Parts: sequence; structure tokens; C-alpha cells
Amino acid sequence: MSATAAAKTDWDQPGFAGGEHHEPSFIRKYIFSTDHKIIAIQFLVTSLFFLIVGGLLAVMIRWQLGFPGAPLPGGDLLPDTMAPGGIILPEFYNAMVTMHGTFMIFFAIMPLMVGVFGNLLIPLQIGAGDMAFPKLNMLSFWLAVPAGFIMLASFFVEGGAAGAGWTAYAPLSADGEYTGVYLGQQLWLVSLFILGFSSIAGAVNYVTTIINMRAPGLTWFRLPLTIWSLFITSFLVLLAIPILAGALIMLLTDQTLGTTFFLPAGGGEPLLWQHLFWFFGHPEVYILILPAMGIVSDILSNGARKPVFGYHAMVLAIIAIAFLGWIVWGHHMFMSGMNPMLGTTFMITTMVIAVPSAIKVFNWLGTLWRGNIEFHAPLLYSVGFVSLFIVGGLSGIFMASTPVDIYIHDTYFIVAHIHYVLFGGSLFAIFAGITFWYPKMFGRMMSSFWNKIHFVLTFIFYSMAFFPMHGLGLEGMMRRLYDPTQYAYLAELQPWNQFISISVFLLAATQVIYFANFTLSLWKGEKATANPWRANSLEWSVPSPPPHGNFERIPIVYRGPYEYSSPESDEDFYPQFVPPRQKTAPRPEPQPTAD
Amino acid sequence: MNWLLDPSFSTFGPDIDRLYYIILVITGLVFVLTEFLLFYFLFKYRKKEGRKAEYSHGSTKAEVIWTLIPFVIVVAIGLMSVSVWDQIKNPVEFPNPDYEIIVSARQFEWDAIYPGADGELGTEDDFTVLNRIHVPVNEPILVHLEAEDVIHSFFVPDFRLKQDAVPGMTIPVWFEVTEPGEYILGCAELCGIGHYRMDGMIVVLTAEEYREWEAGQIAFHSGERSPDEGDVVASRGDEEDSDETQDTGGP
Amino acid sequence: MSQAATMPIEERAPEPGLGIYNLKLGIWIFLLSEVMFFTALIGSYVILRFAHPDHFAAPGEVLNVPLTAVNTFILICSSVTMVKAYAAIEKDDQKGLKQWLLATIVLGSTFVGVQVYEYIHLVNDGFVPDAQAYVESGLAGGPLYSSTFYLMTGFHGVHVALGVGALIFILIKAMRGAYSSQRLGGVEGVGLYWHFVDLVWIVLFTIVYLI
Amino acid sequence: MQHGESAHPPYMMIWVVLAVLMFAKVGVSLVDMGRGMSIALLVLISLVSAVLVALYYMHLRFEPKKLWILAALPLPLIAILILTVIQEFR
Ligand code: HEA
Ligand code: HEA
Ligand code: CUA
Ligand SMILES: [Cu+2]
Repeated sequence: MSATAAAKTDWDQPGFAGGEHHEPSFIRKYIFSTDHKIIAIQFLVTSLFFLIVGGLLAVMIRWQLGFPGAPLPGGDLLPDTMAPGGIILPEFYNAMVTMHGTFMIFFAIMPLMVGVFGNLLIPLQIGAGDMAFPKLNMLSFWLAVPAGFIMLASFFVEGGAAGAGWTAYAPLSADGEYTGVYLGQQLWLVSLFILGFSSIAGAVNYVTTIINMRAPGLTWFRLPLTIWSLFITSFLVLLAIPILAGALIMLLTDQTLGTTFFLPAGGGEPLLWQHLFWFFGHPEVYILILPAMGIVSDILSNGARKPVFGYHAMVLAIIAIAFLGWIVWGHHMFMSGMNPMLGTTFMITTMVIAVPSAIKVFNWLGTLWRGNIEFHAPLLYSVGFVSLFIVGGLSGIFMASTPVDIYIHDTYFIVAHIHYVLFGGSLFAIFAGITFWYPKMFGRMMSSFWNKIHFVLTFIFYSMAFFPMHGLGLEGMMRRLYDPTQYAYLAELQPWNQFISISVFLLAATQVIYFANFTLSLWKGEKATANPWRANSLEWSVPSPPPHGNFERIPIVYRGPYEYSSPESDEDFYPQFVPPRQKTAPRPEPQPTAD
Repeated sequence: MNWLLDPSFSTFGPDIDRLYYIILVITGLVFVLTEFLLFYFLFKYRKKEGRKAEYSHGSTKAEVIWTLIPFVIVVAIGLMSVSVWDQIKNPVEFPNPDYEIIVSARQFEWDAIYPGADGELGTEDDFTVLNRIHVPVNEPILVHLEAEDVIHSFFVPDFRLKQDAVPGMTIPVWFEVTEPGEYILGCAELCGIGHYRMDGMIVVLTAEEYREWEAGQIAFHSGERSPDEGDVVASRGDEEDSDETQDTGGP
Repeated sequence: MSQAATMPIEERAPEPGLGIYNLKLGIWIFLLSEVMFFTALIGSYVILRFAHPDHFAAPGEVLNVPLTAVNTFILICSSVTMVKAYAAIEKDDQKGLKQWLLATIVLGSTFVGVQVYEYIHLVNDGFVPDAQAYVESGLAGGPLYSSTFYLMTGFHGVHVALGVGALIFILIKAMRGAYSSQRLGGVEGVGLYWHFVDLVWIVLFTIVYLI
Repeated sequence: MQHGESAHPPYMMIWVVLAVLMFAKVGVSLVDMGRGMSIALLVLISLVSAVLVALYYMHLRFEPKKLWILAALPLPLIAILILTVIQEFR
């Protein structure tokens, strides 16, 4: 049945590998483009923009925390509703923290992971001409843009931007009366709702493409781990985002229509919001880390010139993390008044989720073991990822232990954890990925020298900025505090806050190096060959950048993506698309594969 | 930066601290081991001309080992945590308290409601003290935690105690303090623009002092005595208190 | 690309996926997320109802069960007409396709119409989402009743309305002869969505009106 | 029921069954048989109807088993979410 159905129907729909290609106009080519590579670049530019917005907010947050009450340099440019005379107001501080978290998670890291790498790599690495649904792909991008700008606009409406944290706990977020923010909070909800559509559209595309459009010979266990992680991540997106969407709608009607889903006055349940939010929210953090893990696996193997250690275990670990990710959400709610028996259950499941992460870490170490490690910039970023992710993951163990979490919940220990997994983790992997695939995107190399400088400085300043936050948390410094010196025991810690803030300023300044390197290399960078990293996967078989439609002919895959230093090859790599030597026929039949 | 915790002053504080140190040691060892291996491998197997990396796809034995060992470790941490957690948070295991109060949080104040002369909460003669919670030392105290508007969080770092106060719910919280003194009470859940200054004080008195204080309060609240400087009366929207609780650090 | 286009088909055959063509697979995957969306709404309802039984009235006390039973029947009929449209085009029966599609559109619109009518009546009775107003209306139950009701049926109604829109689009394409037994992805895709929406209603009707 | 439909699932038949089931549900809700019993019956009947729609109208019965797995992915999540959160209110 299935075979005939495939034969009958595969070609009756547009969008199958290749599709139709004619020379498009400028607008169709660069603005309303349906080419996955262009869409990836569009996502890259917009999400880097939002990364900078989020970063600037972070710098302002740190200014206030390091020097509470001191006028922000250049702060008099801000309207009086935010910072009169440059002095940041508490309501503006809350808005900044909320929007920092929101922009970073939803508009920077998430689109960078799934929007950029998903779009760029899925068709290229599986040997397809484009996504299954190119127009849907375009729609996905063009929904993300208005969502981002609605979010940005909310700063400038009456009452200012949402100030209830990125977690928007009800009732604080459910009624403007509590914060003075009405429209801002509503725009926050609407923006995320639209963004949800964008993400789901993307995920539908990715899953379909990966299932149906793999090149001949590219069986499931020959997929690069990047593809595996994006595949599993797409399922998380698909199943988690709608939960958020439902919750957002309920919160929105609480705000606007007078319903009381989360307002106890009308019988609502504040904890219901938290359950829904974290049922989405925990899978969300794995959405942010799984692609990073895939990218890092690929790059470590490439740098070590050695196959990924334990490929199957790596795949299983991704699946295990994704599955376990659904049954741990309560670890964000240990102190929320949740039934304490549930707390115990969630603690155990949370502990168990460290196991697949352990598998990943040890396999990365195994990959480096007995390698022949070439220290190119992407490898350095990836090593940075591994070393910092370990710290972030281990701090998760403290918080997972319910009694210890009693003390450290909602303190800077959590803030340290967030940034270790998200900056040290996700963002380092993004730096690695952008640097690694820059030639494929733009046809030029980034300056390796400046990348290395950037790596070293970022690593140092990053550690100076975020490591001490663990200590602040252990001293009992709460999160989302506009002015920690209000508490006597925290005022004593002010030197640490200043140290952190100054490190952050240096850290932010360091990012200019990357930004400049990125921009200048567009014109000045060394021209890239098709396969500058001597890598194995399919995207390196085509020119940099690949033409519209990617592949001259659909490639045939002969082996897994990690055949580095294989004895069968003279060189230390053996691309998936190179036919085996012993065969004489130039294009042999694809091996029949049991699927 | 200090990985050691300040001393704790509640009966369960040391249990939490002990767990913390156990986890610190375990994760510390894991941290040192993994980071050492990482940097050692980077150094040892750095690129050398003419050498080829070992062509190895992994080892099932190694996978099994490094799946099982972390599994055992984390589950052990989990099991060790259960009893401490139950002791602190599971109402079934609470000690029998002689003292019960209601603490009700609202935007940026803490109301401590005492039973009054009849020793019963929820009656006419209950009296309320603003932002200062007086309790006797060495006695289990049961707090019925409530919130009027949004979620707040009752956080006493020195007791290692934290519990969100959720509107619409009454959450039982207990603690027993081991030393008299004044301890900072903070709000650990974002609750609006005044979140950062929603501090209070737990005043821990000896049994005798406490009885005295209670009698004085009852007298005052029933109108038998005029206020003196020690009384902090809850009047809604009252905000002048914040300076008062500032200068007093830990004990 | 011309070269690829002229390549023999065997050489272009991708790695076997699910044996389901892209559009259909895509719709299925999209439906997974729809399931989760309704899970959020229906799940919240179940939980809130469990937590506050006093907010909800007995079946028929406030809501009009007979009217909705008829409406449910209409939606079930629209499912069968939809599937008949698909069966028709499978046999290359263009006329059948158009007729059954039209029937589905009419039934679907009727469903939405009846729902709007129902809403108007309910609102007039004081069954409104606003909690304050609900309490003042003196109706049985509490505000969670009306808010969960409008949340679930409203979003279901929006799905039906969007489905009608999609069906109209398909009908227009069908009139231009876009479909055949070899090209029926659009019809099948909309059909899947339509039946899914029907399926959700079967659940909603039960838990909102009958329990 | 219909001619020329031999290759097809019995669409009209299913329609009749669905309609009957639906009216059966209304009937059950009218009869007084105890709340637990009535809820159990209603849920059971709805599940049967829903499964019929999925299997025949959505053709799941005739699809590869892998699609079944895919389609079943949300089911455990639904159960986990609702069964867990309801513990709060026991
Ligand atoms: C990419 C994002 C990401 C990732 C990957 C993780 C991973 C983990 N997180 Fe984290 N988390 C966040 C992002 C992330 N988290 C965010 C954003 C918040 C805050 C939200 C907010 O409130 O705003 C948060 C909050 C958070 C909390 C709530 C804290 C609180 O509010 O009180 C908890 C509690 O359990 C937790 C635990 C964990 C655990 C156990 C892991 C595990 O997956 C980690 C597993 C990894 C390792 C353990 C390291 C590697 C393993 C080894 C080297 C093997 C050996 C190890 C042992 C034997 C122990 N996280
Ligand atoms: C991915 C997520 C992410 C990232 C990257 C960051 C990055 C940073 N974060 Fe953030 N943070 C969060 C996610 C993130 N954060 C979340 C979820 C919260 C919780 C919010 C809440 O409580 O609701 C939080 C909260 C939070 C707090 C706690 C606030 C509070 O509780 O009161 C603080 C305080 O110091 C902070 C600081 C910083 C700093 C200094 C950075 C710095 O690292 C920023 C430096 C980065 C830049 C300056 C970016 C510039 C980049 C470039 C210039 C590169 C450009 C390159 C090209 C264009 C090619 N963050
Ligand atoms: Cu109350 Cu924060
Ligand atoms: Cu989590």
C-alpha cells in the first residue's frame, strides 16, 4: 500500500525536492523569498538584531544593579516614563527584565536555533532542493517579524512594556491593576501568540522535510546529529507551543474580557497558569539546547577528525531528553504551593534527566579522546559550550533537589544557571554554528584570528560575569530586584554586583568584535571553497553559497556523516557523497535500505 | 564568591545545608573530572602532522558505564532529598505547633495576624502587626500563608525557608527557630514595582519576652493601652516603615 | 536544474519516508499541534471544573442541549459529505466533487450560524464571559462556566469558520478543474482538517453540554 | 449501502453509527443513572465516535503504522498534563 501510494502521489504535489525554479525578481529573491537559504539568512539578521536588543537591555539591567540610582550614561535619551534624568524607574526595571528574558528566549535564541540552522541545514544536509513547503517557510519568517516588532513597540505604549517577568505569573500579569501595565502586557501576549504560529509553521516544514525528502541512501542512522536534534526539537515545538498559545489566550481574555481563569476572585487558579506555562516552558528550554547539542557534536567530530563517539547513544539521548522533558516541568514550581507529593515526583524525574545529558557530555569527551584536534574557531566555541554547559547542568542538580531549592529558588543561583545553559550553552553553540556555516551562507570565511580573540575574551568576561552569580544566590539575593541595596545583607554584596556589572560591560564590548568580524567578512572575507572545513556531510558537496535549488543532481549517500580518519579513505575525511573506491560504476544504484 | 553557606537558624536549616554540601561535593568532583578530561584531551590530542585520529565509533561498555553511574548518583541524591523535603513541606509530617499565626502578603507589605486573647485565629480579637513577625524561640510555629492580590514569596534566608503566598490559597508553613534575634524576611517572587522593597522582619524572642510582648499587644489592641514606639500597626497603604527594618541586619 | 528535472525517476527517489506525500504528512503533523492546542483549552476546563464543581450547572440548565444536538448532527453530516467529496475525486468524478464540497460548505456554515445564534441568546440571558457581569446575572454556576464555555466552543467555531474558508478555496480550484484522481492533495488535506474539527466537536459536545 | 464503494470504507454506514451514537449520548445525559456512571458512558461513547472518525474518515486505518505512532504522540502528553495537574485539587 505505502509503496504504491508513494509512487502515485509523491509528485502530485508541488514542493517535492527541486520543484520549479526560475530566476526570481529582487523582491522575490531577497524579501519574499521561498528559498530556505535566504530565509535562514533573514532569520539570522533579525534574530541577531533582537539579540542585540536583549543584550542592550541586559547592560542597562546591570547598570542599575551595579550602580543603583546612578543616572544611566545616555539615559536621558529615554523618556521620563522609563528613566527620568537617566535614573531607571522600578517599573521600567521590571519591564527590562521581562523583555530581556522574552527577547533572548523567543526572539534571539529560539529563531537562531530553529529558524537559522533549521532552515539552512535541513535541506542541505539531507540532500533536498528546498523545504517541503517553501511558501509556508516564507510565512513562518514573515510572522516572526511582526511578532518581534509588536514586542518592541510595547515599550512605547502607555504604561510601558510588560513587567511581570518572562514567565508572566498570574495574577500579576492577569490584571493591569497590579502593575499599571495594561496594553503592554496585552501586546506581549499577542506577540508571542503570533510567534507561536511562526514556530509551528517552521516545525511542520522541518518534520515533513526530514521524514520525506532525505536523499537516497540517507537512512535515519546516517543523519548528522544536527538533523536529529532539529528533528526532535521540531516535535517539541509542535507539541509545546500550542500549550503556551492556549494559556496566552486565557490570560489575554482575563486581561481584556473580564474572564477569571487565573484570577482567584472569580474562582480562577493562579497555579493553573504556572502548570500550563511550565508544561510548555520546560520543553522550551530543551528546544533551545538540543540543536546546540547537535551542532556541537558535528563540529567536535570535525575538529577532532574523528567519528562521533557513540552515535546511537547520542541519538537515543536526544530522544530521551525530549521525552523526559515533558515530565519535569514541576521543578519550576517547588515553592509555588504545589502539592508537595507532586514536588517529590518532579524531583525524581528531574534528576533522571541528568542521565541523558551525562551521556552527551561523556560522548563529547569520547569524541575528543584520541583525536587529532584541529583548533579552528568553531571547535573552540564548541569546547566552550561543553565546558560551560557542564557548569550549568550541574547547577541544575542543586535546584532539582527540592530541599536545596527551597533556599536557592528565585535567587541569583537560578540566574546563574539560566545564563550558563543559555549563554554558555546555546549562545556559544550559535557562535560555533554561525562561524562554521558562514562560508555556506555567504561564500566567504570569517576571520579566524578575530574569532579566536572573541572566543577567549568572551569566555573570560563571561565567566567573570556569571560565575559569581552563584555566590550571590547562595547569599540569598533574590531575582528581579530593582535595587538590592534595599536589603541590608545584600547591600554588603554590592562590590560583587559592581564587579559583575563591569565584567558584563566588557563582555558586551567584546561582542562588537564578533559583530564587526561578521559584517566585514561579508565583503572582505576570504573566498570560501565548497568544503573549507574538510567535512563530510552533504552541504559541503555543493558550492559556497549553494545555487538556488542546492544540488545539481540529487546526491546519493554512501555512508554516515562522521567518517573521519576512516582507513578506507586516503584523507582524514570521507564525505557522505563520495562513492566508495572499489566500485567502478560512476553512479551506482543506491543501496536498498530497510526503513 | 563563597561556596559555603552562612549559618542557619532553624531546626531544618542544617538538614538543607547538609544536602547542599553533599551535592556540592558530588557535582564538584564531576566538574573537576569532566573539565580536567576536556582540557587534558585538548592538550594531549592536539593536532600533530602525520598522525591520524583513531577511527573509533564508540564502545557499548563505556556507554553502559556512564549511563548507570550517573543514574545511581542522581537517584541517590533524589532519595536523600525526599525525607528532608517531607519534613519541611508535607503537612502530614508537621510537628504539632503551639503557636499559629496568619501571614498575609499584599502589595509590598506583610501582615502578621495573631490569635489575640482567646488564642483562636479567625475571631474578633485577632490583632495584626505590620511587617514584623514576632515568634518565640525553640517552638514550632505554624504559619497560614495567604496573599491578597498577587503571588508573593515568604523568604527567610537565615531559616532556609521559602514559600510562595498565592491568592486564593492558604498554604501551611512551619518553622522553629533556634536562636533569638532579628531575621530579615524578604519577598522572593516578582510582585510588582515594589517587589524590591517588600522586606520585613522576623523578631525571635525568648519564651518570656514573647509572652510579655503578646500581652502588651493584646492590651494595646483592645484599647487598654496607648501605642508606644514598639508598635507597628497595620494601616493599609502604610509605607513609612521601610527604613525602620533596614538598618537591622542578621542577628 | 533542467538536468535534474530530466533525470530518470528512480534516481531521484528519496529515501523512503512514511510513504505519505508531503502535503498530507504536513497536515497530519500540523494536526498534532492542534491536538495540543485543544488540550490546553479542554484540559484547563477539566481541571477548573474538577476544582470548582460549584461553578458549573447541570446539563440543560443554562445551555440549550436540543439545539446543539441538532447542530452536532449537522456537523457529523458535513463530515460524511466531505468524505464523499474525496471519494468522488478519487474516481475522477468532478461533478461529484463539486456537489459534495458545496454540501459541506453549506452544512459547515449552518453550524457556524447556529452557533452564533446560540451565542446571541446566551449573551442576552446574561451568560457572558465577564465574571462580574456573570455573577450579577444570577445564572446558575459561576463565571468559570461561561468563560470556559466560550473559550472552547469559540475556538472550535473559529476552526470551523476557517475550514469553511478553506473549503471555498478548494471549491473554486475544483471548478477550475485543478483536481483529479492523481492530484487530490488539496481535497484530502482539507478533508483531514475538517474531520479533525468534527472529532474535536464530538468531544466538546459531550463534555460541555452533556456532562 | 452504496454501490461502487467496495474499495472504500463504508462511509454512509459510519455516518449512521455516528449519528446514533450522538443521540445515544443525549439519551444517556437525560436518564438518571448516577453521575459517575453517566460520565463514564458518555466519555466511552465519545471516544468510540472519535476513534471511528479518525480511523475511517481520516483514513488512519489505511495508513502505514508509522503514521499511527506519529498521530498518537500527543496522547500520553494529554494524559500526563491533565492527570498531574488535577492532583492539585484532590
Ligand atoms: C537551555 C536551557 C536549559 C537547560 C538545558 C536546563 C537544564 C536543566 N535544568 Fe534548568 N532552567 C533553565 C534553562 C535550562 N535548564 C531556565 C531558563 C530556568 C529558569 C526559568 C525561570 O524561572 O525564569 C531554569 C530553571 C531550572 C529549575 C528551577 C529552579 C527554580 O526556579 O527554583 C530547575 C530545578 O530543578 C532546573 C533544573 C535543570 C536540570 C536538572 C537540567 C538538566 O537538564 C541538566 C543536565 C546536565 C548535567 C547534569 C551536566 C552534565 C552531566 C554530567 C557531567 C554527568 C554527571 C552528572 C552527575 C552525576 C550529577 N532548571
Ligand atoms: C538566551 C538567553 C539569555 C542571554 C543570552 C542572556 C544574556 C545576558 N543576561 Fe540574561 N536572562 C535571561 C536570558 C538570557 N540572558 C532570562 C530568561 C532571564 C530571566 C528573566 C526574568 O526574570 O523574567 C534573564 C535575566 C537576567 C538577569 C536577572 C535580572 C533580574 O532578575 O533582576 C540579569 C542580571 O544580571 C541578566 C543579565 C544578562 C547579561 C549581562 C547578559 C549578557 O550576556 C548579554 C551580553 C550580550 C550582548 C551584549 C549581546 C550583544 C551581541 C552582539 C553584539 C553580537 C552581535 C553579533 C552579530 C550581529 C554577528 N539576565
Ligand atoms: Cu511581594 Cu515580591
Ligand atoms: Cu525546567
